[in-house]
Amino acid sequence: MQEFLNNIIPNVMAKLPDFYAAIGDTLLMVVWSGAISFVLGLALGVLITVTKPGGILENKIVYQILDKLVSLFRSIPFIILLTWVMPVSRAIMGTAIYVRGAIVPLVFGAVPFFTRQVESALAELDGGLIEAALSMGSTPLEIIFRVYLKESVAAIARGTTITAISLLNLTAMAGVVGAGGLGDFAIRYGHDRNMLDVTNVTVLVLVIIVCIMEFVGGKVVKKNTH
Amino acid sequence: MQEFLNNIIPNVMAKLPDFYAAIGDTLLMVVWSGAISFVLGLALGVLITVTKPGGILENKIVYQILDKLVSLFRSIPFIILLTWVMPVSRAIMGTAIYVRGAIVPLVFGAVPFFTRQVESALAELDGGLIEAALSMGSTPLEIIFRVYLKESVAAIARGTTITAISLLNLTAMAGVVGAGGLGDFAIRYGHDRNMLDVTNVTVLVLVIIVCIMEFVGGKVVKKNTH
Amino acid sequence: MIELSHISKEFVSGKRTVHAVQDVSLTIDKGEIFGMIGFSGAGKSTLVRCINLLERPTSGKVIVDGQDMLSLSAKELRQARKKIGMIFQHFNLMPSRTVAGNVAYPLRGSGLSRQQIAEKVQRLLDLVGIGDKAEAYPKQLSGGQKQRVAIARALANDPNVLLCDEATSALDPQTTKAILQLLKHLNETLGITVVIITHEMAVVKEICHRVAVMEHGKVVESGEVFNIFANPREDITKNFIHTTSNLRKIEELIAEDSPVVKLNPGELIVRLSYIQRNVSEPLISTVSRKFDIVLNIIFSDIAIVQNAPIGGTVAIISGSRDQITQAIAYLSEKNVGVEVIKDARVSE
Amino acid sequence: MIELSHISKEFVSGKRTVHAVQDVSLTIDKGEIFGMIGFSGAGKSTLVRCINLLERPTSGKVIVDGQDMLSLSAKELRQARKKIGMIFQHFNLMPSRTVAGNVAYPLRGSGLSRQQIAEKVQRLLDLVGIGDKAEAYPKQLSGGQKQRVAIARALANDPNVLLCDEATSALDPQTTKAILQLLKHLNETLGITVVIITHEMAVVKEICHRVAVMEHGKVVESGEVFNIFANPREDITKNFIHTTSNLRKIEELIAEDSPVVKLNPGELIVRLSYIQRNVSEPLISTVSRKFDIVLNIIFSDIAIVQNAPIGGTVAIISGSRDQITQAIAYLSEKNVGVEVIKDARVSE
Amino acid sequence: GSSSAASDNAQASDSNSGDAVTVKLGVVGSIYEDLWTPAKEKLADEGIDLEFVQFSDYVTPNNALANGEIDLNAFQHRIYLQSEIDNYGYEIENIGNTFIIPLNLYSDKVKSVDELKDGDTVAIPDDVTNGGRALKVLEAAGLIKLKDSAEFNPTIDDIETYNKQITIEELKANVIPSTLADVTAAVVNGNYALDFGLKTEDAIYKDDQLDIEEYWNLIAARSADLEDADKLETYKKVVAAFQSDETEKVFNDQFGGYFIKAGWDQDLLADK
Ligand SMILES: Nc1ncnc2c1ncn2[C@@H]1O[C@H](COP(=O)(O)OP(=O)(O)OP(=O)(O)O)[C@@H](O)[C@H]1O
Ligand SMILES: Nc1ncnc2c1ncn2[C@@H]1O[C@H](COP(=O)(O)OP(=O)(O)OP(=O)(O)O)[C@@H](O)[C@H]1O
Ligand SMILES: [Mg+2]
Ligand SMILES: [Mg+2]
Repeated sequence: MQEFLNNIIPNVMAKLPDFYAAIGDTLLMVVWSGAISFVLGLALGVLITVTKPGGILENKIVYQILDKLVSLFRSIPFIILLTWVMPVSRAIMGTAIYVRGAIVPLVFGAVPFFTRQVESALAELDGGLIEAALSMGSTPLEIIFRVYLKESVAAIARGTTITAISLLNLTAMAGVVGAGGLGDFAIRYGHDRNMLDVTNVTVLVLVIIVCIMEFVGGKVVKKNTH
Repeated sequence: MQEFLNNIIPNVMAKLPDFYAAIGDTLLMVVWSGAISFVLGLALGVLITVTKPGGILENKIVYQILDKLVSLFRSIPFIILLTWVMPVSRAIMGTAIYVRGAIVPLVFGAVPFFTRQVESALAELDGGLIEAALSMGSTPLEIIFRVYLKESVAAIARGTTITAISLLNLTAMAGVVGAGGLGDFAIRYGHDRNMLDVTNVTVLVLVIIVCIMEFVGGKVVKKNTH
Repeated sequence: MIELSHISKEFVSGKRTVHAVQDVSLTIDKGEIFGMIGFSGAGKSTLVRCINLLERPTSGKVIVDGQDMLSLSAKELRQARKKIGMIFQHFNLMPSRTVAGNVAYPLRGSGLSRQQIAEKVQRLLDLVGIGDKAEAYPKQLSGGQKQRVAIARALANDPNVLLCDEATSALDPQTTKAILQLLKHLNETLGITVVIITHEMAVVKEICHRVAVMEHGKVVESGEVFNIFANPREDITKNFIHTTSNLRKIEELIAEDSPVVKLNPGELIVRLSYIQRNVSEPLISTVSRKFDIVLNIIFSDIAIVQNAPIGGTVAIISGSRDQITQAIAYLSEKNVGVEVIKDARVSE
Repeated sequence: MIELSHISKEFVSGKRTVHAVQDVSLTIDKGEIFGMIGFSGAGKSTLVRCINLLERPTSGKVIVDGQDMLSLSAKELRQARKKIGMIFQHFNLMPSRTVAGNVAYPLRGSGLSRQQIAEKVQRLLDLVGIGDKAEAYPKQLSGGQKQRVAIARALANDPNVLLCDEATSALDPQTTKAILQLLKHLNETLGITVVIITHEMAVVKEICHRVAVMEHGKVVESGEVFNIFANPREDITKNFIHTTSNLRKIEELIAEDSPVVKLNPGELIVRLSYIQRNVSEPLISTVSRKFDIVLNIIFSDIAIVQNAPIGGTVAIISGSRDQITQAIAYLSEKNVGVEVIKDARVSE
Repeated sequence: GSSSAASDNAQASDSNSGDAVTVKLGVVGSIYEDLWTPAKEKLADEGIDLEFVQFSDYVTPNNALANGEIDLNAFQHRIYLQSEIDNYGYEIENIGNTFIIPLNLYSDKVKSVDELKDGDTVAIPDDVTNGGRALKVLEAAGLIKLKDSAEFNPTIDDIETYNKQITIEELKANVIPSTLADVTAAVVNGNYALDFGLKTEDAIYKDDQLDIEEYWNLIAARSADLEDADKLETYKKVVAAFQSDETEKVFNDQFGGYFIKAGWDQDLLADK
């Protein structure tokens, strides 16, 4: 087995510890920045939805500011964002490099994206449900948690899956700040040094991660579709 | 005016023709790869939706293959994709570099993403409508065009906006194959050479493009929400 | 209890403006069951939705329980709404919650413990007859089951006012009856005010105290149920009452030339109707015996509404010409409406 | 025309299995208007959805127009469905199309020109009384207006069979009547077969030829409307008929001790009902005169169903003890059902 | 990336803590790990743990160095370092020369520079480090002439005349080997040429200006660190470890002469 692997994926076998470290770095980045982006994006998506014209907490100013901010960060190429937010990273995380330094830019990259996904998900909700909640005297906060979020779990799960995978793609660029990870590993060895086996194995691992994400997302969707 | 601009954005003014060319390249890439990806992603998203278990053209094999293919391409870091699809680019476009050479990888990058957005959009459709169409003896093709697509225009428009903006971000990486564009312009001068004015002006233009995309998308959504 | 004054509601869509409700003023008393009938599209739902401000009227004033609803703060409005239960025409159940979860929705934050909520929910579900569906999701329910969940939910908060938008339209007669009994019971024991939009005249007859008739966004007629049914003023009201009772079928039978309405010479078809409250005499028997005539009942629809008979009878009268004339005069005197529908005496 | 044999349908959700339809066999003739009644949740919708295979039965056979539906190819099934119009309980209108667009949906590809489609759509909309809403979107319609769009759509393809799942539940009585007339007319002129699920007994009486009663997924009783109404066998059927007529209200009044049912000594309350088709005598008149007794009608509900009177009367009889006894015997002899409900003769 | 997840939490080197001293070295590209292997081994013996921090961009390693997030970096030549210092005001400096990589001109289509004709396309790296040098190579090959004012880091704007009407296309250095099919010729970094199987002898023009100091690669450190005797001592060891015969052996054996030692005789830390 060992020998067989040494034969077909020699370069990977030669860099096994690095490879494992890359997997670990990627997971670390995705999990941390994913968790933070999930919370922030959800909050922003909900805020934008409810402050929209016609929303339950209609507020033109808040809406315009948040909407434009999201558009702004959606517009900045990630590599530029990476260096732009380095001071923020240093202020919050104590460093702008390594995995720790990549979290902040990844969050800045994923949050606006996820916000839009959340908006899309909430927009599909049947207005009758909001009406029913209003008629029962629910507070805006109750409507947000008990109607908007609760009733959109499936749609939000779909958006979350899409975002998680996009985030995984973004981590490939985190090598810019020395954060490593699978994407960077594939680029550094497989791409730059023409080690095809490295690329293939890395992509395989990425595909597995993506499939797991989609599987979990699909389960959540299914469990919440009645 | 001229002088004022020369003062505050000296580097941009010095590279004005390049800057304009970058805008043109970006628009070219977004429009072309956007149009192609739209058609392909729509087709794939619909195909996956209808062949899904429980779909109107349930077909396990087609579904599994397409679904896994989409996952595969969602997993590959864009920079690796860029070089992977070079032979395809050469076969189809005659070259793997310049704007022309960037179209194919951009399409490969955007299609799987858009496919998932379309799937999300179609998943939100009320099953009762499909039933109604079935009861009227509609063919699967009619159901696709006259129910799934027609009734999801708003949701698809939201997904399209998100995809278009993501595509715009991807074009920033297309500079790798000499396709130029705004993102590359900002990276090469603003980022690599620390010409802050270049970065700022480019981001400004990108923000404007994003806002236009969101505005148009919003209009389509509004026009199709009754 | 509920006072609507000069309510108007316009919907603007593009260039067209729909005047859904036009200058409606209406008072609904505390503890009353108030019916609302009218053509489809007349504006009934819109008007009722103005009561809890789900629809903000374009103009007018809404007072519920002494509070000017339009001047309430957001918080006060929520408090007010908690005491106004609403059953929606399209149910509006939350698809991701079970039946029990839907009914429990308004109970969260009501101060009840989990245990108490669960018990109350089960009690409500049993009350509407779907106790066994507690764990099902709305998608898995039949139309009538969904409607009953909506009813249970509206009752959960022990409202003072209950707005019912066609709350029994998807229910079979027996379940309808049970629900109406429930509403009547709640009304009588707890004094809860009920506003009920319905297309079933039987529902109005069965439980309403007063009723309003809407047409083209306006209330064209309103009053006590007995009066409206006995003496409908407007055409629409008459039509509604007639379609619900079978007394008007006679004209159809005549048009169809049914064998049932074949008359022998000297016979005639009359429609007798109770138009006043105080009629309690045995009419048919009395005139039969008094004037020695025979009344063969073809249609009859007599019911007790608010303790007085209402409705009427279509009958073929045979007997001597004179006696018949006298009988008719006698009936008119007794305040019974007499309409001669087909007369075979002429050929005599 | 439609032959359902041994149809069963189970829904499995998690561990629970719902037996929505259990071994139902039913034949509906060509050109028949067939009613389907039953409790909410009995399985009516599920059964009807098995006819056009929107729900594939778990077991059983479906034959429509001589075709074994379950053995058709996808294409043949589509062709067959084009000729089976369906009105859904929840309408299922396409929200992004106007009213006209919804009705035009099934007409595309039917070989009609744009012009012809537009004309046909307008004709259909006028037929159901919403010609002026052609350009509105479903969201902007009232409940009844939506239902009428659904009806127009189901008729668009000139179907041979029309499946109506509570097609008039959201309509006011007059519109309901107009729609029923329309269905009857289509049935009589074009011979279209209609299956109609309804909760309104009036609808059944008005237009159905035969009716089936469902309970717990089974058809417990079926037959000609007159027979079912005159001689309901099952409890559920009896209940349904009773709730719809007011003849059973007497028990309630007695329970409430209403002044209306206060009897003088020697009087008694009876319920007379037509249980056979051939009764056409003027009962009240005849017994009144023949036995010199007085019948004061409290409730009465007599209608002509399939050319024979059906229903009955609740009356207070007063007269001499003997005469009353004879009158009752006479009525029984005439095949009239007589039930003594309250008897004050004992105290005599 | 950091070569292990754990290193994330490691603080910048602490030369006071006795036995193990960690030195974080920022590099761009995995090839550096191979080049530094002998040095790393040697330093390990001296109680210095050399840890690589991999960056995939040329801007961040200097930024990280200036901010004290890494101790040294080795990825750039003098021209680039100077322009970065000019741009950002970093207080970092060259502490030791390393090597120079020849930038050769390769082609799939033509056998020599003479065969290039008007209308042909020549690709050069688009980054600041290699782009200017590539233009110099093209000038040396006689394809273009740069303005006299152009310094060691010219851009396309500095081209005065084209001797042949070629189109110069700027591509990312690491994709250039893959795009040889799309262009007539390309300037390929030696390291990429090696990994993509381009042999020096196949080059249609060989970079021979290897003695231009401005293009020598180097090791950079924070100037402030050089005030610290301990650190200075450590860094001296690092430079010495790299400038060794073993490293040169790696240059020649493993990388077939694509890396050429440069300026090892200059002791830049001598007077610190
Ligand atoms: N959102 C809206 N936009 C435009 N028109 C509307 C809207 N909502 C209701 N309407 C129109 O207002 C009128 C009154 O509607 P409403 O729902 O109050 O009728 P309704 O009396 O409840 O009828 P039904 O008995 O059929 O439910 C209808 O003509 C309807 O088309
Ligand atoms: N998709 C489903 N999953 C699980 N159970 C279902 C599903 N659809 C229907 N049922 C159950 O099957 C039974 C029959 O439902 P059906 O809709 O046929 O009733 P119905 O007779 O039409 O009632 P109604 O008069 O209230 O519309 C009900 O108990 C319902 O809860
Ligand atoms: Mg309504
Ligand atoms: Mg049903």
